[in-house]
Amino acid sequence: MIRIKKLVKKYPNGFLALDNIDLHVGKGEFIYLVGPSGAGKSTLLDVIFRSELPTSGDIYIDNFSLNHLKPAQVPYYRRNIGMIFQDYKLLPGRTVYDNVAFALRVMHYPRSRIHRHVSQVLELVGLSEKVNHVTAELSGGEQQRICIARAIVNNPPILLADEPTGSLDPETSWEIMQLLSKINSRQTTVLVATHNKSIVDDIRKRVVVLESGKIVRDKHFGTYDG
Amino acid sequence: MIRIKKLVKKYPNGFLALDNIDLHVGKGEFIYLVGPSGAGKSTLLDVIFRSELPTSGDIYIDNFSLNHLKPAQVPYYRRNIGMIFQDYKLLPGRTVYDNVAFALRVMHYPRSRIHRHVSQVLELVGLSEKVNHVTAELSGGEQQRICIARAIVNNPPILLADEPTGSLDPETSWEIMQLLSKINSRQTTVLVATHNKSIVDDIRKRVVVLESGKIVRDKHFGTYDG
Amino acid sequence: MLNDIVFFLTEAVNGMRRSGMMIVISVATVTVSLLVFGIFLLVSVNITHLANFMASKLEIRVYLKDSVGESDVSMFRDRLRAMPQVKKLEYVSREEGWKQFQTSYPTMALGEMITQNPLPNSFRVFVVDDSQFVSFAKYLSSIEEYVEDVTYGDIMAERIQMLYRFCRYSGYILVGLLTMATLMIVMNTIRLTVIARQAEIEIMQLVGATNPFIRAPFLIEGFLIGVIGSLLSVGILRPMYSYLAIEFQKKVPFVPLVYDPVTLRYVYFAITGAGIFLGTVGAFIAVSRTLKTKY
Amino acid sequence: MLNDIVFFLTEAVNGMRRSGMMIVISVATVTVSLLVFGIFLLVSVNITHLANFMASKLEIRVYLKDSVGESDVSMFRDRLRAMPQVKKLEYVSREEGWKQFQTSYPTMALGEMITQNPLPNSFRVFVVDDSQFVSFAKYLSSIEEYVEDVTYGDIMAERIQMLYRFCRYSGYILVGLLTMATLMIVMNTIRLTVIARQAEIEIMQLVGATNPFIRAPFLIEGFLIGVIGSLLSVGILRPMYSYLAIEFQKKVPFVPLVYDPVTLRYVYFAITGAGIFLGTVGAFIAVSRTLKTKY
Ligand SMILES: Nc1ncnc2c1ncn2[C@@H]1O[C@H](COP(=O)(O)OP(=O)(O)OP(=O)(O)O)[C@@H](O)[C@H]1O
Ligand SMILES: Nc1ncnc2c1ncn2[C@@H]1O[C@H](COP(=O)(O)OP(=O)(O)OP(=O)(O)O)[C@@H](O)[C@H]1O
Ligand SMILES: [Mg+2]
Ligand SMILES: [Mg+2]
Repeated sequence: MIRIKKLVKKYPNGFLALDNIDLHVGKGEFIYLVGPSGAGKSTLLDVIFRSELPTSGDIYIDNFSLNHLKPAQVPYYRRNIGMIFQDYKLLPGRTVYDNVAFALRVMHYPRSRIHRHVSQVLELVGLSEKVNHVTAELSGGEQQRICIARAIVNNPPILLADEPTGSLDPETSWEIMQLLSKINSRQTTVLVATHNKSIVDDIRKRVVVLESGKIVRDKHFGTYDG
Repeated sequence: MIRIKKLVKKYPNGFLALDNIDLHVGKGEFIYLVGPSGAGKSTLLDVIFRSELPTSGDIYIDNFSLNHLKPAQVPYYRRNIGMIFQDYKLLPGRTVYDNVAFALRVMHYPRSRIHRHVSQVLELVGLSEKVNHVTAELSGGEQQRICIARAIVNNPPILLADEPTGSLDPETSWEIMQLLSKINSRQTTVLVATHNKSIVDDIRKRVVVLESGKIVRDKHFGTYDG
Repeated sequence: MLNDIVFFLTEAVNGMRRSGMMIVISVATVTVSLLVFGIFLLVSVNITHLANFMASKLEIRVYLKDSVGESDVSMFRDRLRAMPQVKKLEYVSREEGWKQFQTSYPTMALGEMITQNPLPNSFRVFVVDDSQFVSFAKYLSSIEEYVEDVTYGDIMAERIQMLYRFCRYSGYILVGLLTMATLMIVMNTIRLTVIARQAEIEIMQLVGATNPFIRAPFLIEGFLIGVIGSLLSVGILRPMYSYLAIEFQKKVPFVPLVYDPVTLRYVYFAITGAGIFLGTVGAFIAVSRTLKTKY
Repeated sequence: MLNDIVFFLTEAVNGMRRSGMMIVISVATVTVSLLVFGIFLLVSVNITHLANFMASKLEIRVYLKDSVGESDVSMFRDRLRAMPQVKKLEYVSREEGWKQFQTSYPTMALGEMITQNPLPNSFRVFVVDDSQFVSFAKYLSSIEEYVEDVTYGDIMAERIQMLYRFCRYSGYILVGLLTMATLMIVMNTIRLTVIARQAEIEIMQLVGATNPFIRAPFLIEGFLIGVIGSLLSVGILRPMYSYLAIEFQKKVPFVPLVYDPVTLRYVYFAITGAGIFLGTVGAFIAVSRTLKTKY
């Protein structure tokens, strides 16, 4: 599904965030991306999501090299990827409903289908009651769950989750991870960058450890520490 | 140090976020504030920090009622409180150094003292290398640590930490919590709203559990679950 | 498609509500700058009108030779009339001329002293294109078989002509400058409102919105700002001009202001058109610059 | 304190660098609107100047009775000179008057027919305050012991006077409107740049900054925007005006434009002052509104 070859990302200020990454993610796989703060987890997800351009190297999605992606195709490409942003990136001043619906509106879904999908997904993340609240009126964890809802609302084949439980209590975190597992079990490829040791250790999956921009460990059915 | 009496916070949209809270925090105490997403932890800290006004009830700081605080006094009041915001609230477009130094500049510290303090505190949170980076160029965990550095740089007598380890890996989280403990041991009153079960369970302190705006449990030397 | 249009419209309206003060401020700025633009237009229309009016008063006086008889006069009249430059023609017999001269200089007791009328017959000639006024006068004086002399208030005529041109050119320059100024101010204002929502636009890009999809509500918003701004400015300008025009007519009745509703309507249309055009184009440019990404 | 000032200055400059495009745009808007303001000022200064000039050409011709002898003439001259309304006085003897009349109407063979000079002696009187021109002329004609008749190009004089007033009033109204327009545009522009940084201001409040502390760099920024904008606009306006003034002097030499460096310097000072004032005050108002909190 995702093949990453000799990927290097050097930020404009000269910082080398990804240093020669090679990674192969099969279709329907579930991967934890772990590593200390500043290791390059978000950068890797951003490069796959194409919100950052790689400095060199290749990323193939289903054998299509992202190097060949034209700017005008980027929005269509992104619609295949659900991204849970570390900083949520909610549209300011809009309601929970509008934020989630937006991801479907850009795809020209009819109103009734938008309504059905959004209601369902808000139910899943436990925000049905807040549907008409403006996002600024929500708690940190609630905002994070909107972001999750938006990422999964259109059933994308790839899901990139950057610290999806950072603002959630253990119980809600657990539910969200179960949700991601369920989505994964329907052949969605899932990459989760996380610091949540107990979740990584409890819901065992493949664990890729990044450190200073390099993959230092890659273990199926691994734990946070090894 | 902090006495909260019959505190009620109803947001303008009618949502009752804090429902008749009574809480006494002694000088030099360390309290975990836990509870599910949307329980009202951030609201409680905001009301103490006076970035939200209470709907009714009283908050006394050293026997001074915040109800008597005049608008012009608010900045001076806040300088006594280090606040680690859940969403960091870093000044956009500025360097790490400037963000941390700002908290001292408002207090008219001379340049040399600012420099010394900022360098020290950045060392403590492990960001010395990033001192001249713009905050947008940092990872989520790095941004969170700037926020922590800014909150503690002027040694305030009260420290309010809202989810201070949400974006940090377990090891860094541990170090930060040790730092907060050390600060606490120097008679600083510390309130930490957190979801981090392992930290609450490992570094045992008083645990206050909020649920739907009510204090449902308050236990010295408690754990996350009871 | 209809779905999208409804969405874009509600997006635009909601976006404006959300940006609240910002939109109010930018509508105010657009209104004010269109107002200035409109005032300039009205002033320049009036100056042109005034200059035209002054120029239309210019006449060439062609004095005929005494030897030219009645039939020759009418032949010459036909010849003059056939000339394309001639707009109006008026014959002044020597008797009429003398009467006019006497009434023009009532303080001089000329009548008592001058027993014989010294004036020849003449034509008063008004030209079509006053820019050729002087050359045409010179040409007329060269028709020696009929013409004794030609006067055209030499210096005054030339001066009025020049003043006319002066006004016209200054008017062009000013309206040109002001059009550019209005353009810049309106577009800049709208750009500022768009830049303030740059983060929002970036998020939309991240969620898979295509550039046209993001642009549409902003275009509608710019359009609406233009519409509201221009309607407000016309709404202020129209009664203000009517009032001032009436006041001025009372005070300086001989200065011919423009009251012609057709001309005025053109001016108001120009303002509205400019507002709508600048609002929409401003939004387009502003969003396009913000949409430029690194991919 | 010095510490703070240095900080505020660097904050202001860094803030402007960070806001990059926004500051460029607002400087451009300020420049453009001050430019329009300046053009208006220059136009109105010139119109006033022109009107003054036209009015200064107004003269009253006082024809003396034939019975007034040489000594009476000089007595009357002294009397006229003593009047506060009189600016300039010129005696025209009947011989001179006749010569002038003949040269004014060269086409009329008057000299051949009129053997006796029909004109009386006269004074040309120029008044100080042309708004009292007509009433003063009427007063002069009432001095019956000396005065035979008074002419003052009746209608023309009144018209020029009225036109003068017209120009002056329109000038006042326009400059007034434009001052308000400039004020609004500049302040709005600066408000937009401040609103865009509302989040930043709120964070500063959270970190314990007092309102004056937050305001200071914004005031400096507004001041700098005003300074840069006004210097740019004066920098464009000055050479442009010099060039156009020279061009126009070539084309319409008789129209007296304002070249006087002192007057022009006032205009440029006014522009600079307006820019700096509006920038600073605009920033003050903008930040103050944003600073209003709920506590
Ligand atoms: N835009 C940028 N410009 C320059 N450096 C950057 C930029 N974004 C990130 N970095 C640097 O790249 C490194 C990796 O950042 P990244 O966000 O990928 O870390 P991360 O693994 O997601 O960390 P965290 O767990 O704290 O979120 C960090 O050291 C960061 O400072
Ligand atoms: N400005 C606001 N207006 C209206 N409702 C609000 C506002 N801020 C928060 N709320 C609501 O108040 C409740 C408590 O919010 P708060 O941020 O205190 O929760 P929290 O305990 O910090 O949750 P989390 O762990 O997710 O950060 C939430 O249900 C939230 O939706
Ligand atoms: Mg990250
Ligand atoms: Mg919270």
